[in-house]
Amino acid sequence: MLFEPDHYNEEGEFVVNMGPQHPSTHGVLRLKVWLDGETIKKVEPHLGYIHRSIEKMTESLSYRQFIYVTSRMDYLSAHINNQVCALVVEKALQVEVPARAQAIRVILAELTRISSHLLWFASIGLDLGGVTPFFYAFREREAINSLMDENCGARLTQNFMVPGGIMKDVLPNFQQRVKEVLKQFKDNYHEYDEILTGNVIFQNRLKGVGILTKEDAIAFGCTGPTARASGLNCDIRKLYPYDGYEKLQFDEITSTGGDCWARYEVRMAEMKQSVKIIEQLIDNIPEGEIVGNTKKVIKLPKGEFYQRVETARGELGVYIVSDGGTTPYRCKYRSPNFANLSAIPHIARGHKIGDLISIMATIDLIIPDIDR
Amino acid sequence: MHTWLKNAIPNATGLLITEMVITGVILLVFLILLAFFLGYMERKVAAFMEIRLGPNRVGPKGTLQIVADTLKLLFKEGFTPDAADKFLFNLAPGIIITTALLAIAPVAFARDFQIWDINIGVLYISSVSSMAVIGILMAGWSSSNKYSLIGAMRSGAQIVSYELSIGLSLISIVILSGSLSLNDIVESQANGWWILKGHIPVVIAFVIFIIASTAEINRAPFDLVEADQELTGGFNTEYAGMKFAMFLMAEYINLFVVSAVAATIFLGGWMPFHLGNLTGFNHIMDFIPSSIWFFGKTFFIIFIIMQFRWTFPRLRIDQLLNLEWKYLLPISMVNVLLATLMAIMGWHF
Amino acid sequence: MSASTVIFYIIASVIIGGGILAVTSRKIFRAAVFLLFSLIGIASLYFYLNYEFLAAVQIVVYVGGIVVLIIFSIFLTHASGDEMKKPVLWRAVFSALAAAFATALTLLYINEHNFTATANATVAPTVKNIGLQMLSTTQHGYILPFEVVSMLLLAALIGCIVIAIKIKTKE
Amino acid sequence: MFIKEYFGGIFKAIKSLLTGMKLTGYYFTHLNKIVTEEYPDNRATLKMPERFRGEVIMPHDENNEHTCTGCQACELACPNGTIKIITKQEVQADGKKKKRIDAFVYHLDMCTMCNLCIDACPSDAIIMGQNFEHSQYERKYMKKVLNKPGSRLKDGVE
Repeated sequence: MLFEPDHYNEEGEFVVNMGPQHPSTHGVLRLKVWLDGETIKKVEPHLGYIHRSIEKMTESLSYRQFIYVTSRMDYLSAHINNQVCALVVEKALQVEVPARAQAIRVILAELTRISSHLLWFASIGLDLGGVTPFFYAFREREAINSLMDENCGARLTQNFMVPGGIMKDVLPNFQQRVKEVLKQFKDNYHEYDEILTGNVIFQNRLKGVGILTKEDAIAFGCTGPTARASGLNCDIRKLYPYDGYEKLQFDEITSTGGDCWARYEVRMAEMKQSVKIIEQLIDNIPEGEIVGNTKKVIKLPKGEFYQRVETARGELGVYIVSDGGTTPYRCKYRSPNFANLSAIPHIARGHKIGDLISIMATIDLIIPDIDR
Repeated sequence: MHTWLKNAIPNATGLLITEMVITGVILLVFLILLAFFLGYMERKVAAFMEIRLGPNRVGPKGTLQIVADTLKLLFKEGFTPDAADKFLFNLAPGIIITTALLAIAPVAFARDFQIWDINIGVLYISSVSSMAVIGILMAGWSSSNKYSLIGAMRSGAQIVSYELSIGLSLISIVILSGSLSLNDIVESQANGWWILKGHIPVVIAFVIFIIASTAEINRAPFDLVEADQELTGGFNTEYAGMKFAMFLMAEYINLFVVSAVAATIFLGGWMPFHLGNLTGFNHIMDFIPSSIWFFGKTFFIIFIIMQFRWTFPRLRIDQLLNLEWKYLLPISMVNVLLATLMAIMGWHF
Repeated sequence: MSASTVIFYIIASVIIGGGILAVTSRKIFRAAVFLLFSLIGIASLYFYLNYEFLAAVQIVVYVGGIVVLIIFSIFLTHASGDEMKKPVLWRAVFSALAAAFATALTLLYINEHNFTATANATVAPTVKNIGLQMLSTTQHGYILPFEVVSMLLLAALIGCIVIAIKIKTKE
Repeated sequence: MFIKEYFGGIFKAIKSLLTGMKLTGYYFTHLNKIVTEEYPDNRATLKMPERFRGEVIMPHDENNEHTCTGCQACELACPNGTIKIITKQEVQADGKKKKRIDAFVYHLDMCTMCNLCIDACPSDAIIMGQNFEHSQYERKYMKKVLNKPGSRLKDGVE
């Protein structure tokens, strides 16, 4: 025997690497897990397996170009990522975005949110061992993706934003298609409840697992549904409205549980809120221009600019330092997943291996967004 | 057939060996075909439940897909990890498949068609199936992989504890029918299957048996031993090629065995469906061959177990043990008492 | 040599071979597996003698219960993969002597005992029979051994728990 | 009280499990609801939407003429350096030398389909094609020259 297996470290702990290739890490996240039997003693996330230095790349891209790299960060919220970049440029240039462009942006952003949450719903079922919910959720997601495909030109990385508005006007049948998609979603929503939400095994897997208190959520900088499930009001759409969210009626879903079940319920309810937002807008998309008054070559004034949006996973901030040129001097993204990931070692301690899977599934990590 | 062979081969040794070889070949061919069919069935069932089409490329309606898969597995490298205990690593699939094959012996496939009419059939099956855990423990330990080891540890806890409820739920029927022989149990259902005789303990025992045997053969939602999302495949993480295929085959044979046992004990085996005194109806039912009855019932239970897999998420290890020790075991203990009372007092619901 | 004799010798060699390998193997896990083979061999010997009930019980108790417990407790010790040290020579010699002595003793007794074939018909192991025998308090009843065995198993269970439990030292 | 809770829990659990099995059973028996598309078989009917961004193509008319002037606006607009335009001097009929494209090199493997080159093009010489089957065995096949051999600039386009 060339290699004597060394299952235990010096202190008699069982150290297991989960990832970078592991079926439940949704990507190349590596979690080093110290185990005592089945119980987790310590978790240590290791990053950097998919680092593409997007922030550094941005420094050599013009303000029209840098938007589209961000599609590759949180690829499930690609549209919203693009939106924050467009917004920061608009904020710096103080360009007025036409109302039509704003409405379409919001509709597409909320569709992106639904589609992202649907993928999360699909994968949480998959992570906990039930394969079937995956296909039910993907059926609806497919409808949203086809809609994106028709209007934006791509299914996942829509690349539909330009500084000052949107790239093209939507197709004439856009309203009707969105209504169809929403109807399909609402008709099939009860199936999710039947196959997963109501299931006693599923509930027991999530309830009381991975409790993140409100204080911890603030301390770790968690945002999005993860923090809202701990009772933190952190919806950027409410706190710092952009693109006309202030005119829309919707609820910020919060829960006080803080456990995996609360996170699950918050996300499920958020999908319904997104439907509500789209329904308010879809019949009153204003007519008019789709791109505001921007020059062909954009130069930002000297200074620092920050803009944040609410992606499907939390607060995405972009911070740009401009020296007055055509490219940013420095660019920094405050990505939601990085902060949310930092909470995992804390809340996973003392749970079982299976619970780590449910915690990761409900926090809904997108690894490229962590590494960037 | 025995008498015919006896005439053909006068030598006792020759007779024994010939009989053994014939039975073995027939059984192996049957079980390989069965595993093929169950593999295909599982894919189709899963696909239809997941609003998919399932395999439909190889052969008509995809029926040969599983043959293609087998060929693929055959040509894959039978990889043995360097750090593995090679002797045990290669032995484990054999042990698992042998125990799966052994358990099929006393099952009556049709009227008077049985490989081994052992008079303690129920006890034999439960004893042989308890050996399966050894193979899993061996596979998990000898792979020298941490995930496999955790999987093996889980299997030890899981299978040993679920065996109790299986045994107790079988015992309640043994008490009611008064015999350990599978043939006698089938005969005792001539006037109605146990599950339809209206005995409440039997229904409870049936439900417990289905749940516990799903756990015993490591199928979802009790597939903690494999648990791809947690343990990347558990005890069979390191296996590839034909060795992995043997695990897969053993799983399907086990699935068939537990379903066949459930069908025999609770649903009357090859016994046709009879309704009270309706002679005409009963006659029509008798006209259907007994093997069709047996396989019909068996595949009904197989389908239910497959539906479990494609509907439910997986349990957590402590929940799994809670389910056994807090729910199934106490209920089945009370159930056995109830059955005993019924048998003694001659009650009939 | 008839077929049944061949089968008997095959079974016997499995039992003896398994036993010898179990004591000589220097890997504890392998030793447990060889012990398993030996026990399965004994069970098949019972099957060979048409003594099915005992055979099934042998498998349930020893293979399904005891060996699994042994393997499980091997898992719980951390050094399950290590090779054990070679035994000291005088210990090996002593063990061999002890084994030989026990064999001789057993053979002696077997030789002395005059085996007679019973003319009685074999008792069918129906549930009723088994139950009556197990719980009968008459001369050939098994109530006492039954209870003693159950006590033994309980003790084994408790012992396993005691071994497996980790004493938490206060820091 | 405990007994009631215990059995109530069991009852609820079984009910919730049966609800799920009812749903899967429903789909098992309703095969007309299957949503799978049999992809390579439905190539004939599969039509990507008009706006789908599959690759950059350069349309040529029946006279093998395109409208690319070689102004390199797309090359500048591209974030990834996907496009490389190689120009040459061509002698016109009136004897004047004009800049014309020799090769419009397009590296498909670097393209992110962001549509910026199309937006930047002043003469609409390039558009997005709907082809999405790009897989190749070797990387060199991903480098494409968009202008067809022997093609020339359409008259009147400057």
